[in-house]
Amino acid sequence: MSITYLEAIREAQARALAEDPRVFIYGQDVGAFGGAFKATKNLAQEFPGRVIDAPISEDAIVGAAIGAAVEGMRPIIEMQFADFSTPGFNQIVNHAATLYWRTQVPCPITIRLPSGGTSGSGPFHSQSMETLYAHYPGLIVMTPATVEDAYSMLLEAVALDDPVIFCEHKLLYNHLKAESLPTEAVPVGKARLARPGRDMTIVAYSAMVHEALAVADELASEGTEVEIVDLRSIKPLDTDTVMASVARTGRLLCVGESWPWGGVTAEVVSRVACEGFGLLDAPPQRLNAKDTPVPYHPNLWAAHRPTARSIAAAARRLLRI
Amino acid sequence: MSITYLEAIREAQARALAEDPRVFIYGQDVGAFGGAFKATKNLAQEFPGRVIDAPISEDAIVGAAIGAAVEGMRPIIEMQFADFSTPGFNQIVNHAATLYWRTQVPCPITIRLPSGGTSGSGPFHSQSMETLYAHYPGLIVMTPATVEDAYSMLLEAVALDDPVIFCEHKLLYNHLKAESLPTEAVPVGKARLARPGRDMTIVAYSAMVHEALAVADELASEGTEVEIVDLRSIKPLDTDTVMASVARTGRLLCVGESWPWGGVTAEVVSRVACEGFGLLDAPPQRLNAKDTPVPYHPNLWAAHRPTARSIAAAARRLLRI
Amino acid sequence: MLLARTLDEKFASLYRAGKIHGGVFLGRGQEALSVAVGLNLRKGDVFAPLIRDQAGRLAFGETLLDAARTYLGSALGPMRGRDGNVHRGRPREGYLPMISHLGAMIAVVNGTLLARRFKGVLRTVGATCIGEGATSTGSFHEAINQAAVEKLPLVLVIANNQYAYSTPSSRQFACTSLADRASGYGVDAHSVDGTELAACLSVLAEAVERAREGHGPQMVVARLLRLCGHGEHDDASYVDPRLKASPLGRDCLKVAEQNLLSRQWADAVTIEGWRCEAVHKVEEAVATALREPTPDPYKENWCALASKHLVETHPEV
Amino acid sequence: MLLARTLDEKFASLYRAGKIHGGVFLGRGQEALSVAVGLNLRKGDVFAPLIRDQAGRLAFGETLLDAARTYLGSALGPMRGRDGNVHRGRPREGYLPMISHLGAMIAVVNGTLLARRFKGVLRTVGATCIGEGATSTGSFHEAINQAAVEKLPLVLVIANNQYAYSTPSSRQFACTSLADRASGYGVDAHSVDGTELAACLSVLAEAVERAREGHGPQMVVARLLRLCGHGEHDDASYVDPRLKASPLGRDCLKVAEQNLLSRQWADAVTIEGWRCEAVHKVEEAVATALREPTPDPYKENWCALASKHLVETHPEV
Ligand SMILES: Cc1ncc(C[n+]2csc(CCOP(=O)(O)OP(=O)(O)O)c2C)c(N)n1
Ligand SMILES: Cc1ncc(C[n+]2csc(CCOP(=O)(O)OP(=O)(O)O)c2C)c(N)n1
Ligand SMILES: [Mg+2]
Ligand SMILES: [Mg+2]
Repeated sequence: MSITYLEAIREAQARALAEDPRVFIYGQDVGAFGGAFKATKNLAQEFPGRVIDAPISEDAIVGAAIGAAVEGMRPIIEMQFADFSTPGFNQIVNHAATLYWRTQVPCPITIRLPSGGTSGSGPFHSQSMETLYAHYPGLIVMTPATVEDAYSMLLEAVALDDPVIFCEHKLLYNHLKAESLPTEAVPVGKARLARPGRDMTIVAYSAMVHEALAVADELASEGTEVEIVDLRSIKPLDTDTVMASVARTGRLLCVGESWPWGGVTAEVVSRVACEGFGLLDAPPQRLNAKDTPVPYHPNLWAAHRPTARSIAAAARRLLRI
Repeated sequence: MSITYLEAIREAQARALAEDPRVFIYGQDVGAFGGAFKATKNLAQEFPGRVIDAPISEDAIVGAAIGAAVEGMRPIIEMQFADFSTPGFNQIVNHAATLYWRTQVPCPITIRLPSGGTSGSGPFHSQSMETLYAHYPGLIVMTPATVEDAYSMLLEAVALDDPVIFCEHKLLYNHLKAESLPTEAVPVGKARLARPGRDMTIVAYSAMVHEALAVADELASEGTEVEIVDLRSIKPLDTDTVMASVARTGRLLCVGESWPWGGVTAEVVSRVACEGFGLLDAPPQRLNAKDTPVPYHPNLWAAHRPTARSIAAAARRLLRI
Repeated sequence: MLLARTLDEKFASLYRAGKIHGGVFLGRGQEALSVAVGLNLRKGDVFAPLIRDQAGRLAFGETLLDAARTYLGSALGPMRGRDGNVHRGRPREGYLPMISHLGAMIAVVNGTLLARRFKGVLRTVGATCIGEGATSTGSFHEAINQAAVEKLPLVLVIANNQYAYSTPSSRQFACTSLADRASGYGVDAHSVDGTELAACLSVLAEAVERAREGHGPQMVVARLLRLCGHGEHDDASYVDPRLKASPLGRDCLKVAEQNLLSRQWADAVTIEGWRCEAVHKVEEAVATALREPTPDPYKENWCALASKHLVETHPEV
Repeated sequence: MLLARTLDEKFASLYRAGKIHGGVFLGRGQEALSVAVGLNLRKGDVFAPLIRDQAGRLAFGETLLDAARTYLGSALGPMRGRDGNVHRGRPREGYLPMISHLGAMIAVVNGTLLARRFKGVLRTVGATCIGEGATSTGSFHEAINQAAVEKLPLVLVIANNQYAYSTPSSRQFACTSLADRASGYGVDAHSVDGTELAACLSVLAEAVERAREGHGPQMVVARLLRLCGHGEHDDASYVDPRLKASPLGRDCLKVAEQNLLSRQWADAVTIEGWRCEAVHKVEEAVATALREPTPDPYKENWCALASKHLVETHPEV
């Protein structure tokens, strides 16, 4: 048996629905149709009345989820694309994220964002929005890079008492496969050592973990051992694991698929610079997408985001310093 | 004669309206009423038909500004509070910010955001949203800290061919005064040395510049000379001026009023760490607001944001390292 | 509504005395409408009031002390000084605390009603109030349409008080009456003169009843005039004097009193007694709140997550 | 509309052949409505089409080459490979390129009309199209209300094609007809059978004319059925067969042809000739676009600002 990242997301939702009567799913085309990416395939049939098609009203979708959560439900919201969460942005950051702090009443909603670039998708179906949501207090932001994490973190997202932004990468949906679903998992908030190495640390998350792993393979054949830290969740961000890795390697390259101003790479690098300055044998480095919208054409798209190639170049440069 | 930060904003708009027939102002209560903060006082009377009251429709307000800009106008949008730009977020980041890149047709709109915390305003009338807008490609983000900059940068914002997010700090509106309006100005994109010093650099922007200046006074009396860099615009961010200062002082503390995850302090610190690692004699440091919504009560509010007191403590600690 | 007016006036005078941090927003002229909403709801119903709903809040069961504590920043209030003035509620009791972004509460009420449907809780309704200005928000539209599609027992009360801050209705919408919007959503509409308590009570009773009986969302549109500034910082000098002189400009409280007197349901002495009682209660609540501790930043846990183990710690200074 | 259908079909076959990156979205069944919009606009008017408006685009003056270049990612197209498929336009010519976020174009059209009013340019109109699903967005509401308040010459064309992706209209709104929304905004409403070209032409002519004459926003609601998947990746197996069999399910192109034939305005041979000509033109445009260079990332300036001097440079790797 083999299971994809996308199937893992479906299975996690099926299990959450089966085990917890408080769970329901709400989003555009998630019902009988099974969702734009089929992440809710057959769930409406298996759980009648609990997987609900929404109008094209992201603000009201999130708003209703908040109200349901106040009443003790645990809604899972699917945005059709991460990019379309902007009309729901206000309810997410100003309502869901502030509710617990203001009232001590938890707001357990999970918002699934099909994220990240795929070739030919263009500026409005490719965005990585984790930075925006991580900036606001009151939200947890998960960025699973593996089939196992897609499954176990989504279950944990639903179980947590806080609003969770669940960034699932569209490029991994069907390409990434595992043998089976995990039976146990690293808890949310802990990063994962995706590959041990002693010469430098690459910190990555979501799809970029796989680009980084390819680089590690490549550099290994040249005798360089790259350690890869998969952040898993970017808020909370597991600074300890990052720091421990940098303590071993002395060199840090942080890679993100989002835009260069601010974001995960800025946060990771500045934490290490502030709190682990003495661990660094060389200046830390960042690699991000370019500072333009995500281009439509595959030629441009491939050059816009970091890839194994550009990561390898950055890694080699860092090793030379 | 003496002029406040708020009056400077009004005067800049009056001048823009007078000098350029393409300029108009659109926003809630900006007309006869003169705006919630009186930043457009008398402008509707002085420029009949060019200062227009909008319905409570931030999405449509920004949308209309984009359309007008396409037709060659230069709209100035007032959001009643920065916090209320969230319903207009989508049009700003996905439409205004992408238009030039997609079509080569410029989108010259200025969006004024009355920003930042004031005592007793609470979670929804206190936000600093510069980080969000700086993350997206295609926007310029200005954060004036002085009366002179409020005036000259707003004029430059209107003159620029790109969408500008103009973050004006509400706390400075009436407190900050200057003798007169400037006749020349540092161009946008350049930071300003707000105070020279040799022992450490504090990088700040907007209202935090004044907290930092107070700290510099305090430490000067103890014999420590703090250099203060006022970023003026956070995108573009003048890395050169920051780097030159750190080259002189060897020590960097970056202060921001926004939340701790990501943001200006992360961007500044990580740029210095990546590109100016060798200039640092001690780990760089950041100081941000706490990671909760902005509290209503003055007691909590004063402890939530960085103040001269907490900045001084951070500066002293950094000097001891 | 007398109690609400008395409390509002107390807040206004505390504001003038510099005793209140931030803004003060009154319901002056809107008490009849607001109280009619609160009175027609039952325990178990959901209520999401807005800035001018002191009367509805009290009628729904808010205590004077909750209101005073929030306005005065007592650490013991429901918002513990984290949020203030009209931004208060007790979600566990079906009393939702507004966020400032106009239009945002409607969909949240929808969500509570959806949850009840899931849980099989029947015959509860959710009511929320909004000004005519906020009908221009996208949130308003998405939420009422959502309620209509789900046929939720939502009562959406629109107070057309002629102004949104300084903006007259003519700059806010171009339809004859906002009630004309109802058919475009497929929901029921009710119009009412918001200066007449009796009319408000009966129209709200009908709207709430119809929602409870399963007839789907009910939109109530009331005509009235805001008899105060937008907030107490605003002198409202822009309000058209003709509107003030028109029937819309009548004070619903005075109208109600006149009614009581003319129908001889109460005499002047009784009413004066009620007034004294209201003042007394309000003074008591305010005095209590004023004596109470304000929030202590050193005791504050600065923690926005319920999952305490996932809170990030930032280097202390 | 024949040309649009032919072009759409070409794109569909290129998609099946794996020659197109990303999605392909057809206007099948909506050509009569769409072409009626384009044909009733003049040079100087503004048009913001949506995903199913190939016919309207061509009628408004888009060249086949612009369409082919954008779908095929030619570096010479109006979007130069930065954006693709239906996301194309030439703002300088009043032809606005849609962003994907539904509802966002309406307010932008309003803005162009406001600008013309400022500039004293009279008697131009702005038209934009939208699906019934997108009427549920807050953007739709804010923008049509804005147009009504400003009394702008906006023509808002709603194609109720019964589905938004897989979602039937019953899950999208609860009113009888979307035209019932018009009175709630104070705008004129026009309803039309979208399968009948002649009806579309005359209704759009009237709506555009009324807007041009200063009667404010005009809402046109057309009934029809999407005769394809949401995109070419979608087999639309969820579409109710009864709808397909109903008058809504008629193919507007076939209906128009039948009409021509039965009225003897054209015979089968003539129509076949038109078809051949359309195929020829489409093949030519596609062949040209296919021969052209694709964008070169090394020549790309990666610059999102018009103010080149303010572009941030990031350390090169
Ligand atoms: C989305 C949003 N934009 C702007 C504001 C600022 N604002 C607060 S109250 C108000 C006027 C509200 O008018 P209306 O809805 O008529 O209510 P009223 O004050 O008349 O009761 C405005 C513009 C806001 N709270 N939310
Ligand atoms: C704000 C927003 N949410 C979701 C989407 C995803 N989406 C693209 S097209 C579509 C369905 C549109 O349906 P309708 O408006 O009826 O137009 P049609 O496709 O039927 O022509 C959806 C949900 C989007 N583009 N924008
Ligand atoms: Mg009002
Ligand atoms: Mg449709």
